[in-house]
Amino acid sequence: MSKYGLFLGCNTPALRPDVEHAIRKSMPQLGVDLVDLPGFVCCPAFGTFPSADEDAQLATNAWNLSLGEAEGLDLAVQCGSCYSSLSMGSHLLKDPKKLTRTNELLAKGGRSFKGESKVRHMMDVLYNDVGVDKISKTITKSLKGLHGIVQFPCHTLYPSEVVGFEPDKGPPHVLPDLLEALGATVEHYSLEYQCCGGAGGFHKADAPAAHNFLKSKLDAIKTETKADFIVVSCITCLMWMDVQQKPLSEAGEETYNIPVFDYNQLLALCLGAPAEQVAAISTINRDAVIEKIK
Amino acid sequence: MTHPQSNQSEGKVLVVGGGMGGMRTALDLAESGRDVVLVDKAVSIGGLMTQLDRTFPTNNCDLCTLSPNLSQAGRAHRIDLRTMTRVEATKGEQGAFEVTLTTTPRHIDIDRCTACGDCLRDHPECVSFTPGLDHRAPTCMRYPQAIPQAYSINMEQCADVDALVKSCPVGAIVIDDKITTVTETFGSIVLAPGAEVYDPSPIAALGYSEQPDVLTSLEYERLLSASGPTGGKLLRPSNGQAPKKVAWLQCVGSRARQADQGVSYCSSACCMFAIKEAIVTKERFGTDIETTIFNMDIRTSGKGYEAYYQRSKDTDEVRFVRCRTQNLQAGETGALQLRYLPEESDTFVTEGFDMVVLSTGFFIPEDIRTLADQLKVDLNAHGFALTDSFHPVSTSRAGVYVAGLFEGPKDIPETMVQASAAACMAATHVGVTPDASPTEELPPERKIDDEPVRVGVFVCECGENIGGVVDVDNLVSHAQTLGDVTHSENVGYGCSAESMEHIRETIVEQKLNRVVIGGCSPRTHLTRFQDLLRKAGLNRYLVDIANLRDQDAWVHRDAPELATAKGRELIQMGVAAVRQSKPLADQTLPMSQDVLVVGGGVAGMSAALSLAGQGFKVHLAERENELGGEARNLRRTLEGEDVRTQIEHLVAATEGHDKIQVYTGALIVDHGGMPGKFTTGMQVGPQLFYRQITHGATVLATGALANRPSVYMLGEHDAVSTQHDIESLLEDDTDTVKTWSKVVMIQCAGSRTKENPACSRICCQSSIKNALRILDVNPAASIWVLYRDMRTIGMQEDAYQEARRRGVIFVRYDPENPPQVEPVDDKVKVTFHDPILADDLSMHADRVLLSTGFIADDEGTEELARIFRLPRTEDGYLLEDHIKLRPVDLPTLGFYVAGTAHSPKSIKESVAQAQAAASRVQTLLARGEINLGAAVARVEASRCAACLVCVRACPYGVPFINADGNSEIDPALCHGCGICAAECPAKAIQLQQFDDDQILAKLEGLLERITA
Amino acid sequence: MIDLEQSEVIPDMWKDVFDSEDIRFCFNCGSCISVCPASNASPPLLIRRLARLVLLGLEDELLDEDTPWSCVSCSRCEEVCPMGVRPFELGLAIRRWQVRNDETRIPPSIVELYKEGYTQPVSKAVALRASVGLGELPTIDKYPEMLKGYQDMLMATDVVSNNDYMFKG
Amino acid sequence: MSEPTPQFEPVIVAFCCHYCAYTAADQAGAQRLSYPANVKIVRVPCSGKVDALHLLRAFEKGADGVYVAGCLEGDCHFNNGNTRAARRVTQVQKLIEEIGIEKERIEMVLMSAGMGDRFAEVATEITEKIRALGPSPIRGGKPAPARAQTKASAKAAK
Ligand SMILES: Cc1cc2nc3c(=O)[nH]c(=O)nc-3n(C[C@H](O)[C@H](O)[C@H](O)COP(=O)(O)OP(=O)(O)OC[C@H]3O[C@@H](n4cnc5c(N)ncnc54)[C@H](O)[C@@H]3O)c2cc1C
Ligand SMILES: Cc1cc2nc3c(=O)[nH]c(=O)nc-3n(C[C@H](O)[C@H](O)[C@H](O)COP(=O)(O)OP(=O)(O)OC[C@H]3O[C@@H](n4cnc5c(N)ncnc54)[C@H](O)[C@@H]3O)c2cc1C
Ligand code: SF4
Ligand code: SF4
Ligand code: SF4
Ligand code: SF4
Ligand code: SF4
Ligand code: SF4
Ligand code: SF4
Ligand code: SF4
Repeated sequence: MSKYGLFLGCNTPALRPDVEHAIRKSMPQLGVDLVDLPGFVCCPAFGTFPSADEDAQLATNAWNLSLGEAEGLDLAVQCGSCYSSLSMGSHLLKDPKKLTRTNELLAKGGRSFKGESKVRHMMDVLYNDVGVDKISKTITKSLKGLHGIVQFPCHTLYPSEVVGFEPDKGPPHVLPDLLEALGATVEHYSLEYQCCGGAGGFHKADAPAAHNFLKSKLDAIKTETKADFIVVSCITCLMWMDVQQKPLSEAGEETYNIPVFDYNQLLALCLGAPAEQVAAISTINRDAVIEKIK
Repeated sequence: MTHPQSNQSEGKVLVVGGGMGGMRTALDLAESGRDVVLVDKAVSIGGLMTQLDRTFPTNNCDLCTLSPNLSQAGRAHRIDLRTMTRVEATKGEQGAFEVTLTTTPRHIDIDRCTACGDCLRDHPECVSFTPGLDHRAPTCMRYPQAIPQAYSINMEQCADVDALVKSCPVGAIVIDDKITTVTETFGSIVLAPGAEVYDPSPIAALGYSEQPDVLTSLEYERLLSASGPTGGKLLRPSNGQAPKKVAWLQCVGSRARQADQGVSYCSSACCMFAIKEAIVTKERFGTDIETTIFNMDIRTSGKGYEAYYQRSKDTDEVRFVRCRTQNLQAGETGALQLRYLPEESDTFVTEGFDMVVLSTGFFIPEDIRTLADQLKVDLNAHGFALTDSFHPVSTSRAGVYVAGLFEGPKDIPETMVQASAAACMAATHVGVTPDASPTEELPPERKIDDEPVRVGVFVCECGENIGGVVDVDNLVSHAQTLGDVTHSENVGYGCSAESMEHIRETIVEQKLNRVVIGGCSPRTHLTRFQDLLRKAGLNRYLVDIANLRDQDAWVHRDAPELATAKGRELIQMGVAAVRQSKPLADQTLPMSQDVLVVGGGVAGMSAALSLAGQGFKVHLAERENELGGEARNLRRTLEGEDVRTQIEHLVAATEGHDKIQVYTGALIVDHGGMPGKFTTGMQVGPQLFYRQITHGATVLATGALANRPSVYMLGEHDAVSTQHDIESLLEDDTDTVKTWSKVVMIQCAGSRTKENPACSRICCQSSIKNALRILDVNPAASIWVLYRDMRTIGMQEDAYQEARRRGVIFVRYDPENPPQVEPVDDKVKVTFHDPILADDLSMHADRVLLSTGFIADDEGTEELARIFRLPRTEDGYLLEDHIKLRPVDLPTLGFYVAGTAHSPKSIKESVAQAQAAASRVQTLLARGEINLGAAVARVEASRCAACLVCVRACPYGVPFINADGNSEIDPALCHGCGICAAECPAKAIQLQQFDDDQILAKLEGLLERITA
Repeated sequence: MIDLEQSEVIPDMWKDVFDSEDIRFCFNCGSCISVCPASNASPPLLIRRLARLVLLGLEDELLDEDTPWSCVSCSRCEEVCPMGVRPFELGLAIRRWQVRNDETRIPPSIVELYKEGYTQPVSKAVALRASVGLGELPTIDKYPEMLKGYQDMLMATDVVSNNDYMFKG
Repeated sequence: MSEPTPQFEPVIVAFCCHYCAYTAADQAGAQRLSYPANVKIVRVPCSGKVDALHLLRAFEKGADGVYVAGCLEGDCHFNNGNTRAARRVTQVQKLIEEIGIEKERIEMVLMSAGMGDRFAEVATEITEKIRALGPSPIRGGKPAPARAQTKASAKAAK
């Protein structure tokens, strides 16, 4: 049984708690114990302290990391932004000067950080700790007959010097492999590795451009694949791809209604968890897919 | 004639690596009378070149030009070629290195193997002719001209050894071939192990490992190549269709700092080879194919390369986009989508391409670092052999030299120059040995003038190769019916040692005086049989081969009767031709061993010293009153070497050498004679005293001029000067430099223009050198470099990046919209456009430094070229014989070029070319007398109508109308193409070995039974 | 036309913006922008242009740039930049520099973060969480001494202490 | 389709330059490609060496077709022998036409040393073409060969 500090960030618990519930339901069944971290704060998101003050950025990163470190735990993270922010923080804190300065600040809040606690993405834990074999053996229902495409969260891929958990160089395959372990058929298409465009200030700066960017991706999925659903592993990707299909459909001739799931939601469903708890909140109706999970 | 020698020991030279570089070195050494052991770890030699399609800048293949030389030289017993061989260890020092060499077993006896391919056909699992060239086409043939023409066997993969052995009809397969290790002594060593090509898989964004239509340039070359996986058809690996749009991405694996993106330096050759590939694509596969090259700078600074680049834009419509893109995605239709923002534009483009070629650069693999380690040779930070400007091919270990890619990234011409230079240096430790080929043992040539023609016909069965298809006995009996044939027989394997001896005996016993071999291709076997005839006491030109194997049995296996009938005709043709053949004498000339070097700059002095060091008497003519040339105006090189001190050393050594006669204030006034015995007249000194010199060879090292164009207010405003002008200021007057707070450098001032089209090659690195020096002296200075392409090739790129690190600002300008310079009191105002900000910028500069580069010494060389009758390029540089293969030889035998007289280049490159010229001179003079072969054109004066047709037709300008009013062809100059003979309306010219009688006789032999 | 004699030019501005020499290696190659999602915005986010403004020390122009804020933090640029300029981090650094020099650039979310610890109402989403069968989380507001410690810590950073009026009350 | 009458088997002479076309012919052999046995190769140092006289003599002696094979454009070992040869072939085409031989019976082809397949392809194509044309008038006796001979030789000597 492995044990991690569960770092949830802001969006998941506040806006998509069904994903949180899916995590809480699925991971322990696969032997991953998750421990809550009292007093956790925002990772901090890149648009906050990282855009304002590096000291505050690293202090906040270290605040969260120190909560795990105090328990002797690494952090398990689902949101791509949180994962990336915390990983970047850990990376920068390898610089002894920065670590010292950060500890000066942490001391004011009564904490300290040695740099021991690591940041792991939920998919990293599932792939590299649990393993696809165990997943396919443990599930009681499967996605057999369903076609899915994968949205790779950029934050889990780049920069590969700082983040990532693919076992080898070359095209990423952890997420597709995990999806296949659930019995789904994974399809590939031209814009597979394109960003969803949902994070940061892109849509604030130019909403039509951000929409078009997503549209190109959805169009490619529609014309090139038989996808029944999109699977993501980042709360930002999930919300952006789920929520924006409606305005996109309203604005143009094309209609988009491709259900979007977080991987843990599908995993929990395959482990028999009730959809009302683990896959309840979405803009695009997901019932058709959920019904087919047998 | 004895060869002048200094204190050299007997011995031989070890050349490691048999690519272009190693081959050239070995050939030069062999031709200059040294014994060479040439080792290559691969199964056949040729290196990278064998994998390329056509090579720039001539866009042709050239292997056919180089590889025959090698088999020819191999024949001279001077080059001991050992493939699949590596260096294990070295001991000792210059003059007597003890080297341990290990050869892995090939399991095939090269001398017996006839390259029939039966073993490969029957046992493809363990026999290879191609050492896995291309991971996408593992079975393609390496190249048709492979040397040795042999296969290799991996015994471990062989399931049935007995069957394998039996598959070889000549018994060439050796089962218990063992690893052999020998230790030999060498006087000197030349390293030419090349480099490897970057594997782009780590750059995931470029999709190389996923997308079949993303190729490296080497793979693309294989695709274009006739011997490649597609047989020379340009097809997309993904779907086998012809591409309509191809993109090249430059600098893949080069010019990077980030881990995994490759090396930091510039690989130097890839801009040119991408342009070449684009041009060849259009030329061969349709002008409607769109070709686009994505780049940051186009680095075409070699001789003629700038024109090549411009032509590719203007004539071939190759498109150049300034942007490094790493956004490659497979599009819906299978096309590869590239997204980019051209530097000149503000609109993003997403464009589909059918193929994307990655211009991957060179790096030194671990394997070669190990080799260097064994030889105790120092490497630079990137693993290339460490050399310096004044010793361009000398490694840190005395007696060990380097050439080609292992010295730094470069193209073929530069490799060839270094290879000859390395040969020159290696020769300093090794004496000339008498030719080991047993000339003395040969019987005298029999006089056959009075003998009746007696033709012997020997037909090979070559195992099943001929005998399995053609009825050999039928050919033998048919031959007996032909006129003058007095002997004919089936000889089994004609080229086996036993058969050769039998044929020799038969010739002697039967007093045969003409021989026809019914065998394989004369391309591969003619010299062997010519040698055999000579051994049998006959002139070597009395034999012909009927190509029964490659051009008959092998191609008509399905129609044995037709093959036999054709075989009869081929024998008829052979017999008819030899009946007409006459003994021919090879042309010879005695040679003077003195050398004239014209020009006393770095190049001229280096060439003179190299030659004098080898014991040749050198006459060095310099038109100025002192030696040193252009380099006297330089103080430091980019690498920090002290040029002035080095030049002083060179001048002292040259003037002090007892074998060098220096003439300053010398003016060449007349010239005549033949290669090997030229006479040149000059007027020397203030009194214009006339001297005439006799010399066997001439080196031209007359340099080029520092350009001083009237642009950007040069000469009109004190704040404007050239980079050259501040060389001394930077050393001697740093106080002035400290007053400059803003310096603007303008690149390509007067170069790459209509008036002076060439790139001056040295001025990009010069400006970096000076920028860094200014910052040393005055760290607060703000330095701006306005450039068109930064051409900091090879390791110069490191300095370029260092300049950026230290804050120099680089802004590209477009030649259509060049910077403007206006006076503002004691400063100047410079206005220019910045494509990155898409805005104009202006500033007041304390100093504007123009990178003015070179201009050919048009007047000087025009006169000289006229006197020596040498051709020049359009922009006034001397024109070499072959830009790639013979970059040092001028088209007239006996003339060589070195330094900037050839094209703009650095000191290092000038010295290398000077040493190369010295090597080329030695290859010529070592012959003592020139053997020009027999295939030369001869004019029958009585038939000549002096119509000048031949004069115009000859590609080498050999024929001339002599004092008697007839055309005359100097056999020493004739290349033997026969074009003049074909053109001459009076039929006054015959090309020996291929004269009309022989060709017509062949036709008659073939056709006589048809019309008769 | 930018007249460098008239404009505000700060030669060493790059040091103030970025924490390393890496930025000076940028040779405007365009790799970063070729992969950048936010380069699709109008005006496009063009790291090579921002790097140029920083290196030239053009203060006014850099202060006026809104584009650094449209980055989606995908870090693709960082992955592909051959020169190791770390463009994404450069973009963040430019934001921080703008924040330092122009308080109107301060992202309002950091005030929320200071006050609540989160950018979203994590502790207030009780009903939504209950609807999917989840209870409350051990959020920082439930540990007042920890929240105070967190705020004390932030108060020691420049951006908070220099603009403390925004964070108090 | 079955062939009712026995096929006409033309005699074709190919002048091949040593460096490219002759090597390509060897290459075709090495790759075991097949082409009609009608083609007989005469090796020359350079396609530029092939003289109008040689070409005409081939016809005179009864060849039904003749071609000159040289290196690809720009690849000539001797700079431009192949372009000269091409020009000469065009001249001879005019000449033979005047004396009543179809100009299609002679042509110039280009190939590189590695192009074994191209060699075989060309040999096949040309054989087919000449076969379709039928025997050379000189062999078949349509125009008077004697006159044709003298006229052609006279032109060649000029
Ligand atoms: C795609 C591509 C296209 C090119 N196109 C052109 C072009 O058009 N024109 C042009 O001028 N240049 C071109 N070049 C560059 C050209 O190929 C090189 O300049 C040239 O081949 C260098 O020759 P070399 O002898 O130094 O090395 P190589 O050709 O690499 O030969 C090295 C030899 O050494 C042997 N060797 C290596 N290590 C050992 C060892 N330890 N022991 C024994 N033997 C060893 C190797 O087997 C090999 O045979 C191109 C290069 C590439 C990659
Ligand atoms: C502006 C500039 C900057 C440079 N910077 C660098 C640098 O930083 N690093 C570097 O490595 N290289 C540099 N170079 C290049 C370097 O100067 C040359 O490579 C080198 O000097 C060439 O030497 P050379 O012997 O070929 O020619 P030259 O030095 O030009 O010597 C030719 C000699 O021949 C003599 N001569 C000419 N015609 C005749 C005749 N008819 N009869 C008799 N004698 C004749 C001339 O008087 C002269 O002495 C630079 C060159 C220039 C122009
Ligand atoms: S079968 Fe024998 S002769 Fe033929 S290629 Fe193989 S080893 Fe050489
Ligand atoms: S700039 Fe240098 S490394 Fe880049 S493609 Fe050109 S030659 Fe190669
Ligand atoms: S000479 Fe004769 S036996 Fe030798 S390889 Fe050629 S055809 Fe075969
Ligand atoms: S400045 Fe000189 S070296 Fe650089 S591109 Fe121009 S001419 Fe070439
Ligand atoms: S072409 Fe013939 S006739 Fe004319 S000048 Fe030359 S040799 Fe004499
Ligand atoms: S044979 Fe060729 S090289 Fe010799 S003179 Fe005639 S045309 Fe010139
Ligand atoms: S990829 Fe790097 S070097 Fe290229 S423009 Fe962007 S930041 Fe500059
Ligand atoms: S991290 Fe920002 S700047 Fe970099 S590619 Fe992504 S969106 Fe563009």
